[in-house]
Amino acid sequence: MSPRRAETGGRIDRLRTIRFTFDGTPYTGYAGDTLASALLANGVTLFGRSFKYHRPRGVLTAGVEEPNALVTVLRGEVREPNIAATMVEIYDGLVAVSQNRFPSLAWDVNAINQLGGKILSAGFYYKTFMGPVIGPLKGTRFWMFCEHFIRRAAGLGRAGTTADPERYERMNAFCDVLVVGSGPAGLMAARAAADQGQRVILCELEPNFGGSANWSRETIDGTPAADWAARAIGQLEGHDNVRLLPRTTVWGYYDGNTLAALERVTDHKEAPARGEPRHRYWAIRARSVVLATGSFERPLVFPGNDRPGVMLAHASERYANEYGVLPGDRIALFTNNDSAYRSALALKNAGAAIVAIIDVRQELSGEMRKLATEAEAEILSAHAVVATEGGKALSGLKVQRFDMVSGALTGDARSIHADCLLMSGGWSPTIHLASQAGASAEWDAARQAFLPPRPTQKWVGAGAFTGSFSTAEAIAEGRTAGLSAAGATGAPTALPVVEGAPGDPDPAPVFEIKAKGKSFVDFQHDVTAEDVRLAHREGFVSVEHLKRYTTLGMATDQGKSSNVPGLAIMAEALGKPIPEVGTTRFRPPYSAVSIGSLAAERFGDLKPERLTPMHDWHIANGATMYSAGLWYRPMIYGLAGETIEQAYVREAKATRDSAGIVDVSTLGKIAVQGPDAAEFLDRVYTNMFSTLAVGKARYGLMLREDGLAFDDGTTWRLGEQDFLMTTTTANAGKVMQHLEYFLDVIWPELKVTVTSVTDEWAGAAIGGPNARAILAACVKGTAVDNATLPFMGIVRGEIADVPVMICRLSFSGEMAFEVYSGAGYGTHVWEALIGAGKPFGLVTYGLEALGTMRIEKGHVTGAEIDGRTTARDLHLDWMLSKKKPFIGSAMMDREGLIAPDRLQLVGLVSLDNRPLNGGAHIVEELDEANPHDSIGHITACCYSPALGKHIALALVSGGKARHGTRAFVSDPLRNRFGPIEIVSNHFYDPDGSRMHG
Amino acid sequence: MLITCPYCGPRDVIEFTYQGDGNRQRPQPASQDLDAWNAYVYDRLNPAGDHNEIWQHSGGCRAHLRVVRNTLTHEISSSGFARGDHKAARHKLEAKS
Amino acid sequence: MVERQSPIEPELHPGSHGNFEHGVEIILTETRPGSILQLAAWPGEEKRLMAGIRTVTGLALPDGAGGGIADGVKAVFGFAPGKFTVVDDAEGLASAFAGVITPAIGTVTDLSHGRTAIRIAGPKAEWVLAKFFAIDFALPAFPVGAGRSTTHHDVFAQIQRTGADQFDIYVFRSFARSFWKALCHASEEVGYEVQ
Amino acid sequence: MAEYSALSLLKNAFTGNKDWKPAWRKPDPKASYDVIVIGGGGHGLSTAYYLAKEHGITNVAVLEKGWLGSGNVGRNTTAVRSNYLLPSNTRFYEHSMKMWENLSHDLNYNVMFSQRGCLNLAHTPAQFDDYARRGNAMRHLGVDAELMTVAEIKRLVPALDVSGSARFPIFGGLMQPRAGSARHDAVAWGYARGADRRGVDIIENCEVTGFLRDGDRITGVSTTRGEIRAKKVALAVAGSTGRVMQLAGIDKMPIESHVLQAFVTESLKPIIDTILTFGMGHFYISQSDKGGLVYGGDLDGYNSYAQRGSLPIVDEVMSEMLALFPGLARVRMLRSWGGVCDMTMDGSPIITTGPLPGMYLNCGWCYGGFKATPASGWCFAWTIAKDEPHDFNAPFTLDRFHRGLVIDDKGQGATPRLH
Ligand SMILES: Cc1cc2nc3c(=O)[nH]c(=O)nc-3n(C[C@H](O)[C@H](O)[C@H](O)COP(=O)(O)OP(=O)(O)OC[C@H]3O[C@@H](n4cnc5c(N)ncnc54)[C@H](O)[C@@H]3O)c2cc1C
Ligand SMILES: NC(=O)c1ccc[n+]([C@@H]2O[C@H](COP(=O)([O-])OP(=O)(O)OC[C@H]3O[C@@H](n4cnc5c(N)ncnc54)[C@H](O)[C@@H]3O)[C@@H](O)[C@H]2O)c1
Ligand SMILES: Cc1cc2nc3c(=O)[nH]c(=O)nc-3n(C[C@H](O)[C@H](O)[C@H](O)COP(=O)(O)O)c2cc1C
Ligand SMILES: [Zn+2]
Repeated sequence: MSPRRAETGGRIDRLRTIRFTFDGTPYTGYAGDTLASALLANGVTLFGRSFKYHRPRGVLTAGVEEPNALVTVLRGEVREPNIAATMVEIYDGLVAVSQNRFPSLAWDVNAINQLGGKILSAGFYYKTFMGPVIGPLKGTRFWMFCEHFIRRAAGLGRAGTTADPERYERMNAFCDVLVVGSGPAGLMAARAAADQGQRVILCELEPNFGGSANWSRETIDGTPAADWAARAIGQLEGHDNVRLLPRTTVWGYYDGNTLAALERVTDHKEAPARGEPRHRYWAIRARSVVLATGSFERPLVFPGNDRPGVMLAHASERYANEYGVLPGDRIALFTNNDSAYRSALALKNAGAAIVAIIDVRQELSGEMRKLATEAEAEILSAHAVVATEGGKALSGLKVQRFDMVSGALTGDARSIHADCLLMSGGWSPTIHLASQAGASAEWDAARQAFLPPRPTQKWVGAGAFTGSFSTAEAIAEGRTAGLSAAGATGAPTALPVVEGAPGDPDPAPVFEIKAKGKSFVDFQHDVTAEDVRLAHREGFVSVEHLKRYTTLGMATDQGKSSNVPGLAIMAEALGKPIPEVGTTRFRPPYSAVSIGSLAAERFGDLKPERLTPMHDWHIANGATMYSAGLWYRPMIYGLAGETIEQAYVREAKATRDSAGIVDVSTLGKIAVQGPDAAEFLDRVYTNMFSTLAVGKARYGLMLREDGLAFDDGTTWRLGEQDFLMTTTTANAGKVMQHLEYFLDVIWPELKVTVTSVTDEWAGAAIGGPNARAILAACVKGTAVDNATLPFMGIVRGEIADVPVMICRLSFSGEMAFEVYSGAGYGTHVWEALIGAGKPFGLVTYGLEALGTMRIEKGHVTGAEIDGRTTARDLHLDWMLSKKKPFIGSAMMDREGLIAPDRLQLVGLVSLDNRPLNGGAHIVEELDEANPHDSIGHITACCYSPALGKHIALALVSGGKARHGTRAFVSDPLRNRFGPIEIVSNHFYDPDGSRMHG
Repeated sequence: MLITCPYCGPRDVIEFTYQGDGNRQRPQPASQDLDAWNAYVYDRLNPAGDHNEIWQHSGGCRAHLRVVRNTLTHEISSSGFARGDHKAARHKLEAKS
Repeated sequence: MVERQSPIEPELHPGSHGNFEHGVEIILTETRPGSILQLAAWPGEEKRLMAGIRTVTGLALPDGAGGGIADGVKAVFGFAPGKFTVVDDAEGLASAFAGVITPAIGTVTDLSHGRTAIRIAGPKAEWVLAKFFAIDFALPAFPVGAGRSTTHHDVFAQIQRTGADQFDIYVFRSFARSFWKALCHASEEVGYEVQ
Repeated sequence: MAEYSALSLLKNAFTGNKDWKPAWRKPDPKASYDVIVIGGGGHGLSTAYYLAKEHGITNVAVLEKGWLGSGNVGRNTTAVRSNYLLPSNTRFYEHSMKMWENLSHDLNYNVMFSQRGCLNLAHTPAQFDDYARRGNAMRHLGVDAELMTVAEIKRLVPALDVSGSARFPIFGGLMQPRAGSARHDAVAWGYARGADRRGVDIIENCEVTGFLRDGDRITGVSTTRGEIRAKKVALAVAGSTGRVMQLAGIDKMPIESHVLQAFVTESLKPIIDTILTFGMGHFYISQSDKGGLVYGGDLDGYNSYAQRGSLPIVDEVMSEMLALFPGLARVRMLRSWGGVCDMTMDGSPIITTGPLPGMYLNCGWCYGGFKATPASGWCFAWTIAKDEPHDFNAPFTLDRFHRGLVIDDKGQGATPRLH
């Protein structure tokens, strides 16, 4: 069945066959396979198309760094684009499709881009598509026309628009030692730290712990490395101070040793269990971290190095040893270092024929020659691959004599027949997390690699991550790192003994073979060695310019394997050593993370809902709710068939005619308590509160430090040292922070506590000519007549056996009362009030009617106190005490804040009897075609049932002086123009006779 | 970033609200020195390096803290209550050892 | 006596929910204490305030930030410098403190209606809470009796550990329903029971 | 140097692209210049370009401490718009918009300015009215603006969740059709090439480390590449303004430097064809020509020069993203980065002479100065050449704060992190 699957070997489960499809073709694999290994086993070599030239591509790697083999995984309508086939664990029913090709992967029309070749060189966009200077396509039009097609040709996979039905979660974790990576180094570190009794978390991005031990075929303590690793994990599982997280990529190293990791909980399953998240986002705060993230093998840059069938050497070792899959039958290797020899032997042992090992080096060690002999491979030392052959699959390669020092190719090219070419260009430590955490990497000339910087946060490194490429070193460093992270010293017991393949960790400094043909550096983005040299010619020589000009390293793999070759080519062009060229900046995430996981528990639930105590009553009684910040408030209580306007007009009218009741529980409420409470309020408010009698309330205004208006509300004096402050709904949190800041930082000597009691009290405002009568009908324990409860007076009593506090104050301009009860009794009291109001025709009203009545009264709210207006602008200067300083008093008279042409609050009356619009502007001269010279704008408007007119509040330049004059609304956005009269903002009952009773 | 609240211990930055430059001196409430007021309200030290700042532990105990934090590395070298005698309240973090 | 309305009630569904194949690992309850108070001492008066708490409740607060104690009926814990939450199953605790915490010592603020108490218990309580709050719930870091103030985005929470596997969470009443729903949702994975 | 065109591209393709010349020279600094511009970001480079082009002042050096464009011009989310509320801002940014519309031709460099529109989503009637106020303010200054209904919005961005069941359902939106985005790096490179072609010296890896003075007067700068004298020294260092002003002995400014993060997803086929902002938070998004969704949100909220962000903002931004686009949960964030924003006390910029004699100051761009690049350079060049501001930048003084003449588009007062 599987042309390339060995009979035995690997850690796949041959007893469990898995069925899946790729581009609609059904295949089978085994449990434990990745999509890449399973497809390779089925003889599939073509996996994808490159970004720019749409070249056919196979798998290059066996892991997270894969640039070529990107697929889209489908779960019904839900799409997950751009997933590396090397990272997809197959499950029954998996549906994967290839991307960026039309009509099919094998026949892609955009492959024609390859003919564009030299024209489509790096940066070509900047030089063209500017279009004509005149005519209909001038300016940006021509570019936008071209862009339309360019955009469609670009892009990899297609995102879905169907909402993802699965859940994502966050987990906050704390530990003493976080170990990242579970190769030999990570395992040793985790064990050492765990043995010290430390809280340890071990994260491994692969499904299996063990890292290279899973495929290296070395022997540790006399057993195969993979078994040794499994045993080590078994031991760790026994510790209850250890958390093991497989399939968990640590992707971000943030300040304060906070690390972010993504656990792929159910991607490998057919379906998640009940309540199980697809991804879990771990925010790990670690006392210290062990970075044991290993290393990446680098490709070599030579013509045709991107042909399907060309693969990294260690990747083939993984396919052979972990999955029992051979990437080819006749395999050639091309290397600049010793590690490929081990790969050769591994593949030989797995059953492939090794046709040649092409090594750029002249001198090879006896050990390597011995390995080659064991692999029955011909060695071509001081040779290089100069071309590959074949169409969408490799059929052979050409080699030539190569001089490592001069880079010269000599002699005749020899053809070698092979269906797979493995390459090894040396290894780069996986230093991403360390670099994210702070400092920049340091070049090591011997290793030809960037090594991790000195720690800027609390981490220690171990193993290949530090450039120590042997397992013995990884084991020793791992244990030391684990101990040091645990704050312990000394290692009494002996270290495990490793029998590994010999090898020199230092590669030859060869990155590119310069021969005719396209040599790829960044595979996904089709950046060639020539592109790098073009960037050099055009002056884009900084590595960061190189990256941005050519897009080298900007693809989904973020240059994990291509960066070093790219900058080595630039260094050569510049004639500078690599460290002077530097490397581009590493950024989170280490590998791409799902946006769902980052939103985590807030996916589908962005913000909590804030509900008043009477919320359910409102819903049950026909309220249409309005979201105000996090709160929900009734907008109207519409009757069948009513429009919004009909409803609010009815509600407002009924209130003014008889009585209405509104839920005001959302008003910010702050308990201000303590011996200095009155003094504090005097400093905070523009007006005086120390003179307020107990049992009385006062309207107050606050300014910001810069002298502009901040918030307003009433404050009730409940006791000598006990005030209840109310704020606007929107500003409750801000006012609280403002008060706390002054108490804690500026005036710590004041003995005052401030506490948010918004949620303690349910509030109902009842107003209208019959409001008092309704109260009288239901309140016990106190009278509510004018003498007992004068304007701004407060009384305590009971309604329906529940204690209440009643303050007589008015926003609607009617005789009105605010009734406060414990929130748990809110609905009870509300219903009692409504019951008592029945005989009077009491209506419930919502925000619209509330707004209407406040506009009629000319009261200000957030639309007018918009952070740009002063007390004077709002005609609240009468509240600015001259007897005392207060917050903002010193700043409020600066020249810009008292200028006569400032926007000031006015009222407007529509003279054409048509509705006005919020946000419409005011002009002195109407010009519908070409509106200009705005003198202000409407902040709030309504149809006023009391006046029988369409009215508005507005902020108008020099507004007060314009009372009685005519102007126009100019609302080009909604095509509404018409005459208005500018009047005082106090439209209705200006002397307040109604509320004073 | 973690900020150590003297009351609550080290907490994630998500629990805190930044209240800016801690070097600003508010003039006496009755002061008419407009320059001093302007300087207090608008002018900020904005150093590259250690910065003395006020943070509120708004998602925790709600105390205001005086924090010395490096604006280049985000490393915090000290934190303490902003209330009262700042110097006395400030405490070196043992976590730095 | 008029019964107080629970903000959670319509979303409170007694019984077992979620994935309880491996048993129920979480129990959620709304505890509905009669009294929830905030007590605040002026700087330097903390000891006297703590003594007052002992006088009224009989609970001896341990020293130190976030220290607390619970006896199954009453509970008290520090949540901010000089500030304590005191909880009693019975109503009317505020008046008991009236004469004890004088203005010279500090203030008493009644939050009996304003805060909603939710208890989460069971072997996975730490696990579920860790989904919300960026604080360390492990027993050594958060001992029994201790209190913590923290937030999950917009939702403030004061949390007291009232058992090895049990936490009492006090949230603003207006957020209680949303938070409860979120807790239930997060508990589905491990199976939960609402009591 | 050769003009760029389709023809030159073709010609060079036949010669193996061997004949292209550097986009700008790499000269050593001269001993003195007429004008030194500190900062090789968009604004510094455009200032030099317009000094040469509009005012004939070509003995100019642009000093850049790192590689050209390494600051915010190279790390911003490329939104170009002029949809401001307050007239001083709208006039200035509209001037910029008009310059953008001809920029590629002016520079002979395709900056890929693409007028895909910018749509602000409103989620409540009150917010809709607020946007109407802004849109009408724009229309009264001759700037394009339109209100959009939910149905129109759905047609424009089908991936958007416009269902009423969203936590903050979409109520409507304000659209500026002429707004758009540009290829940010190309803007820096195009201006650099344009200035270089007119004789300006662009000097990279040259950090200003101090000021040369004659009494109060600034007479030049000391740099990591030696002392350089100049008749006029102009600062355009954006996020580094605090640090550089400190070198001139001015410790306190109405500015805080804050980090702003930005994000890009893996490359996708076209899915969002405009710039979109969320009204109930701080989220905005567009799609690059390469296919990455480019997006961001709120400032991290504290002073920083680190170009490095914190985790909570990452989570916040992604949550808001999915509130609008629940279909994108399985799309992946590829890279995140940070930039340092020079946040002023009113959120508006400063382009002025002074504050010291011989000094000229351009700063305070907050997180919105990319769109200003042409007009900022143009106005700053004017101000440097004529020693007085142009009408367009006259309101953007340094003393406006003290005088109470703030230009506070957001109405947040002196809390920079809220602008
Ligand atoms: C994440 C992010 C997103 C943004 N999104 C947008 C957006 O969508 N739309 C928009 O209009 N704006 C946006 N902005 C803002 C915009 O990028 C900036 O306001 C603008 O780029 C600033 O002007 P500049 O280009 O001159 O600055 P920079 O490019 O920062 O230029 C300043 C230069 O000065 C150099 N410098 C500093 N100190 C010295 C010294 N001592 N000596 C020499 N040189 C020095 C720096 O290295 C830097 O290159 C965003 C910013 C960020 C960080
Ligand atoms: N020249 C050579 O022959 C050569 C070169 C390099 C490495 N090696 C071999 O590598 C091994 C070194 O051991 P080691 O333990 O240092 O490395 P390793 O490669 O065995 O293990 C590293 C592990 O870290 C994981 N990882 C990486 N980044 C991660 C992240 N962000 N989050 C979670 N997991 C992550 C990887 O998946 C991997 O399993 C030795 O066995 C050595 O023989 C050999
Ligand atoms: C509009 C825009 C689009 C970007 N697209 C990509 C991208 O596709 N791939 C990528 O790796 N980075 C992309 N980046 C991010 C850059 O790689 C880089 O992170 C950013 O310019 C900041 O620079 P720094 O990370 O070197 O500090 C993009 C940046 C911007 C501003
Ligand atoms: Zn705290």
